[in-house]
Amino acid sequence: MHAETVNRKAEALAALASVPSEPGAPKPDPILVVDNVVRRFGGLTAVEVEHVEVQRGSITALIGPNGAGKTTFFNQLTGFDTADSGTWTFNGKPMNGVSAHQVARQGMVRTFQLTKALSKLTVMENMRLGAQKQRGENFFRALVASLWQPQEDEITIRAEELLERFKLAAKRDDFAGSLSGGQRKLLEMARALMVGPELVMLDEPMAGVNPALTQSLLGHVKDLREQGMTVLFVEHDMDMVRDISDWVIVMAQGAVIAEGPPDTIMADARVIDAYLGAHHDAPLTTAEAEEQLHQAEAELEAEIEEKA
Amino acid sequence: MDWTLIFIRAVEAGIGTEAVIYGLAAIGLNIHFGYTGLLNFGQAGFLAVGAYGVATTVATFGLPFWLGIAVGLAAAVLFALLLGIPTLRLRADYLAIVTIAAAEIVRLVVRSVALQDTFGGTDGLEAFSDDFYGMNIYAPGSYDIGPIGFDHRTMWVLTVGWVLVAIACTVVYLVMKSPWGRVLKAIREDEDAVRSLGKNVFSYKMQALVFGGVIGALAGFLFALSRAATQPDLFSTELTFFAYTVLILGGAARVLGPVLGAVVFWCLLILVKTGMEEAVNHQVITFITVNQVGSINYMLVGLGLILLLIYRPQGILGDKREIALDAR
Amino acid sequence: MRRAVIAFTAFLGALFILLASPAWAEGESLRGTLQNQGQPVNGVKISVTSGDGQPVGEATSDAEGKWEVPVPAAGSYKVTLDQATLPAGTVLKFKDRATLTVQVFEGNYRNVLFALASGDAAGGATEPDSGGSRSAFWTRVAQLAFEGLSLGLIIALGALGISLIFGTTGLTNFAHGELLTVGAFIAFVLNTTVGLHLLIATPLAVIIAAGFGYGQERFFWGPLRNRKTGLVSMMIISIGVAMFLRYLLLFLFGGENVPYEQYVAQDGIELGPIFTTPKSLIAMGIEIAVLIAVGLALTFTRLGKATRAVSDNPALAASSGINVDRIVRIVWAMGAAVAGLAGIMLGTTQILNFQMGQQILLLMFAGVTLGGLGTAFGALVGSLVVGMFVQISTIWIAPELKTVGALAVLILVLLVRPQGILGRRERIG
Amino acid sequence: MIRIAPFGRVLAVAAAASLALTACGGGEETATPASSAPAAPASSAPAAAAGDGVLTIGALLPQTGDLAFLGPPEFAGVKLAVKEINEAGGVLGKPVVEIDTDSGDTKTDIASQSVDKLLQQNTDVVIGAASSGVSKTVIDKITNAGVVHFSPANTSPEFTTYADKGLYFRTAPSDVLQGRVLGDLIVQDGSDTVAILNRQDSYGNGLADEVEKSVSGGGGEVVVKTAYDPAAADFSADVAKLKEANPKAIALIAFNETTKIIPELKKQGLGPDKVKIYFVDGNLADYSKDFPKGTLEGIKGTLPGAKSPDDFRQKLLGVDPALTDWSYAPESYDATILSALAAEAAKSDAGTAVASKLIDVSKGGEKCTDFAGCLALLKEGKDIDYDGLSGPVEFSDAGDPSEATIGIYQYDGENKYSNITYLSGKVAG
Repeated sequence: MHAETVNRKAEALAALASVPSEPGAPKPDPILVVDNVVRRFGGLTAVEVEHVEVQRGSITALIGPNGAGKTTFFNQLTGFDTADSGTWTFNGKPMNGVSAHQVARQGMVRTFQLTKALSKLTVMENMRLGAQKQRGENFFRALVASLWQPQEDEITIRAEELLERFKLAAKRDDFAGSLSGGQRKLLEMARALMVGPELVMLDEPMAGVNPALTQSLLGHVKDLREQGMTVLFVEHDMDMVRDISDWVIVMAQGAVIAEGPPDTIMADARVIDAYLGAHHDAPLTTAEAEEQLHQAEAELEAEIEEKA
Repeated sequence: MDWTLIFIRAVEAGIGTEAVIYGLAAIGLNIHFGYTGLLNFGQAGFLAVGAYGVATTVATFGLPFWLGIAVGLAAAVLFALLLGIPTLRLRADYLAIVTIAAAEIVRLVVRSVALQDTFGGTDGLEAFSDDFYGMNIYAPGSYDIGPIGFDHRTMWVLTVGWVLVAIACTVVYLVMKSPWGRVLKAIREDEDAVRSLGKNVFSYKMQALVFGGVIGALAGFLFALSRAATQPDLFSTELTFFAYTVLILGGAARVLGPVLGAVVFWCLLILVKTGMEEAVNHQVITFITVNQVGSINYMLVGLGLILLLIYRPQGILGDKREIALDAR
Repeated sequence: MRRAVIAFTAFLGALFILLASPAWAEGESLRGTLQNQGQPVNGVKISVTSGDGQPVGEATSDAEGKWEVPVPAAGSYKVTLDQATLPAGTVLKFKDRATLTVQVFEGNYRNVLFALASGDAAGGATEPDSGGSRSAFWTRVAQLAFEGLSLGLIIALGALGISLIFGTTGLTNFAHGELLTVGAFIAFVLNTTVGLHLLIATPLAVIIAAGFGYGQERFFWGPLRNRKTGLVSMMIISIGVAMFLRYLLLFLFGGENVPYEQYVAQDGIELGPIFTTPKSLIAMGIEIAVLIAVGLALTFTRLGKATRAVSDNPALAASSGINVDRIVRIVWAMGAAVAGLAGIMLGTTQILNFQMGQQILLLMFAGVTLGGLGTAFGALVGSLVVGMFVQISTIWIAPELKTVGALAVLILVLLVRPQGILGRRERIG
Repeated sequence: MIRIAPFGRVLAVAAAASLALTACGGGEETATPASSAPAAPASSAPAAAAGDGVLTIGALLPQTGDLAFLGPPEFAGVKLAVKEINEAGGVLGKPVVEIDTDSGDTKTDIASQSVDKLLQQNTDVVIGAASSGVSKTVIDKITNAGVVHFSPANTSPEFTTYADKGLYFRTAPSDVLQGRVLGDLIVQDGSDTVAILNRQDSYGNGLADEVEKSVSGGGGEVVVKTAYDPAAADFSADVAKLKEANPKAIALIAFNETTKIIPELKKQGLGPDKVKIYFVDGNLADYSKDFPKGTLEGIKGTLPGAKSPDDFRQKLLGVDPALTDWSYAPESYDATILSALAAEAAKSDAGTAVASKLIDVSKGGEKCTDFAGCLALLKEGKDIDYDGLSGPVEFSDAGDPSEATIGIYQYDGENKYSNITYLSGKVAG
């Protein structure tokens, strides 16, 4: 794998360089193409995306304020929630209406905002669970250990490699429940890799992780791209996004409002508006903040005198 | 107070037909509830389907015994499929309500007047166990190990029963050790996680329901054959909840949990029952009549179920950490 | 000496047997009484011939319409009514049955009946009730609809409690049926042992049942919830509670059907096509009143709003200042009280038995699920629909399969529309 | 973090059988009996359970369930017989051993467990069960164990033709007789349109068919015959079906659920005051505590059995002072006496031996009416013909009494029944 160290990052940036930074911009080699996906809960429209594409081999960030519909959009694409309407294709194959486990089998594997490491299984069992096409998972073949044991051993070796890389090898036989928050996120990511995905969809991988671990997580995300996988991850912390993502898609109120490389997105007025709310004024300097505080206290005192 | 009679009766119950039948029913339930977290309150339905499968085939239609067994098993698989399709996507409490309703439907249909020619109505069916007892390897007479003894017919039922229990335990052990078992345990904890790894959760839950249901049907066969008669009201909800008490007492999600649970449960239950009956007959306890002993027994089972779940949900063999009785 | 005594008692015993069966000595005979709408018909000739046609004897009905023809031995005989001798205006109800072949058994007389009806000789018997069969069908439908409403109301009272307890605590209480039975038997104790009239015993019993519900939550379910016992364990615990209570009642009151002191087998009164008893009407009146009262309380009173808030979203309600534990205890008390009332109503309209609550538990679940778990009004509507369906379905399916119909509907609803009629989609999770 | 080593589990699985044997036994040596299993499978002929010299009578009679009211007189009948037998020197020189067990009803599983208990205490003759339904569920188990199944009260015609390996006997007549007498009574009372409402089991269906045959044979017409589920919560649908046919008479073939059906009949305008209602042996009981005065006035009913002589009633009271009901006491008494006599005649207490002599002891030879007298004749090597208190008791080849007496009773204002007359007849007719 590491012999020909093709610089995947450079390759991705080169491919995306020519892409205009506006919503729905077509990509040279899209792995995922989405057309007007809509999802409504009662009267509220949670997601309404006309068109968006994800470049193969890139690390694309899907950002937006809380409640922008990022996770709901994620759930639509991965079959965990049924969209009201809309079509999307993965590697050209139509995926709308496909059940969650079929989506994963096609190579679109996701993780969850609240990590779903299976605490009552050991770390190794969690990893083995991720492997695909296990002969031992058929009820009748399961009865004869010799039918699936060789494949199980291969899976175990692959799992150990990944655990080594994710520095979880020591915890191999412990219950996943005994891992820390960060370690669980690592386990969930490692387990997703066991599936052998083409597109890894991480739902807020950095949420609730202590800063020391964030760097190693970012390193692992980069490793994914090194191994030829495409990464689409949801994040609402802009600084985190800046240094690892090749492309950024911004969502607000359920729609894609901007797309482009991280730097252009950071400067884009619409994105800042979306994040800080439309009617904001420039960020408060400390002096202004104190002045507002005094004013509020004065008002309060007046009110109390009135009442008394 | 004849204490030896009490202990003999308790030991006989511990290894007797009741223990075997409830052991098998609990093993089936262990697959559903213990390993996959399916809150199946309709295990009595699987026993009824098995028992009536063999009884109707042999007694009403006069077909051979082994065909009856095949029909019983096929009926259990069909019942699992019919039960699974509407329910396996639902939350635990909906699943509980629907499975208890399904088992009641089976009971009400087989006891119905309209179908009494096929199912025998409230009296149930008789005269279907001759072939079974024809294969009895024991010559007539009673077989004793010390004071504990069974007649040849019961010996035959027990031998067949305990062999079935051993086979069921072996199959469960092998299958739960395999990747198939691993997926089941994962489903018990979080279905979405398993779905995100490309496993068809619905099909695994259905397989578990069928596998547990077939073992339940085996228990149903023994239930009917040991009595040489089937009665619809034996397959009431009490049967399912006795099986739950047995399973949780022994230890859910453990291969031998249900077996040990059945033995200890019936040993204790009959110990208390015979003890009270002896005490009442010998005027040691005077404030209750012998008929009320039965109701006290049921009360103790209810109380036992409550205390087990509060203070020792993992039962005898279980491991506290592994038991998450909060299947989704 | 002992031998003699034994011999003597043997003789006495034989004598008794002979005496005991006077009919023994009487010879075999055929006899009967001829009546038309209760009035004896006399002067009608009845002739009897043996199986192969030999005449055996004749008789004419006397003033009381009675006739008798002795026969030589047991066997089969042909009995013919001579229609010519029928008085004007009375005719054989069934034209083709002027001659009956009747079997006479050894040592017994045999009664024979010629059904007579009024009507002119030529036209044949006017069938008073043939026209009635169509209207009888509709009276039956009306009767069943009424019974359905009465059953539906009882289920609604029970289902209301289940729905509110589920809403506020997420617990599907499998012991709710027993709350009905406990309420009914509390009233039974007050009514029989304490001797209070049912009208006094009922409110008292409802209050005690409310206390029982409050106590259950305060000392059992509440602490369990605080120990973070999972919902599944709570459900199985509720089964243990159900079994314990049910067999405690069997232990205390035995398995037989026992009635209250008052209002037992009342005479039916006729309300158009419907036959019912005053007590059923009163019971339904009380049930409707209570349901309306609870409905109003839920919508308008502060307590009601708080209950609905807690049942909608306990966490949100707690954060907005509602003392959730207090609300849950009140819900349990009210649920138990209403269930107890349902039990008493069921006990008066029918009879008390230790299993009466459990027998309608599944119907209550069907009502709640049909109406939408967690919405009190849904449970109301669902229960009435289930009650009506159960009774009216007996026109097409055999009566004892009526519960099967309701349970099948329950499963179908979950297949098609799991959130029920009024429930919201995400509730089923 | 200890985990049970996988190897341990494999060992456990292999030892599942022995684990079971030692779980409670506390150190019992685990020689499984399989080793001593001889090769030849038992033939289908009844296993010749070798007699142990002591005649053990197992009483399988109702202490709980629908027929609990029939328990006391039947137990008293058996106890009185055993007392008299042992006073006269017992059987084969040893006193007779009596074991009492509860037969419950078809809703519970008690009968089967009681039979297990009896078989394990090597009972030779099982006296019971009272309800035909319960007997049907245990007949295979008893007859296959080579034990005599002797019922004092089963009246379902099914037992006449049931493949019982010659081991089933009864002292109560088949309902062919009771059905005929009841049908004749209904025709005699002049009701031409008759409804039959019967519980759905071998007893209910059997008697209903016989009553229908007898009514239509005598010229009446059965307009509706419907079986109901005995454990139903309410009977409104069944009664509505009856009302639609608007009968003049209703034959109610039921057990304890009569306390639910009568109020429903009254409610729907079919009460005893509007329609002639007839009871049978299953529900002919003292309802003074169940219904207000006058509810059942005028209702007639049939009950197999001749008038039990007063001295017999005094002796029964000697055994059970609290007795108020006498149904089937003579039959239980006769069954026990006959079993003892057959054992004496066969010189062995083994079930099959007793069965082989039962028919012979009941007819042909010198008449005798009590155990002591018959025993004396047997000792002299004579063939005896025992005539009991329930009737001449002449067994047909199928083990049924060929003739018997049926009593006709009527309810007074106190809801108590008293005898009108007795009719005897041959079952075969």
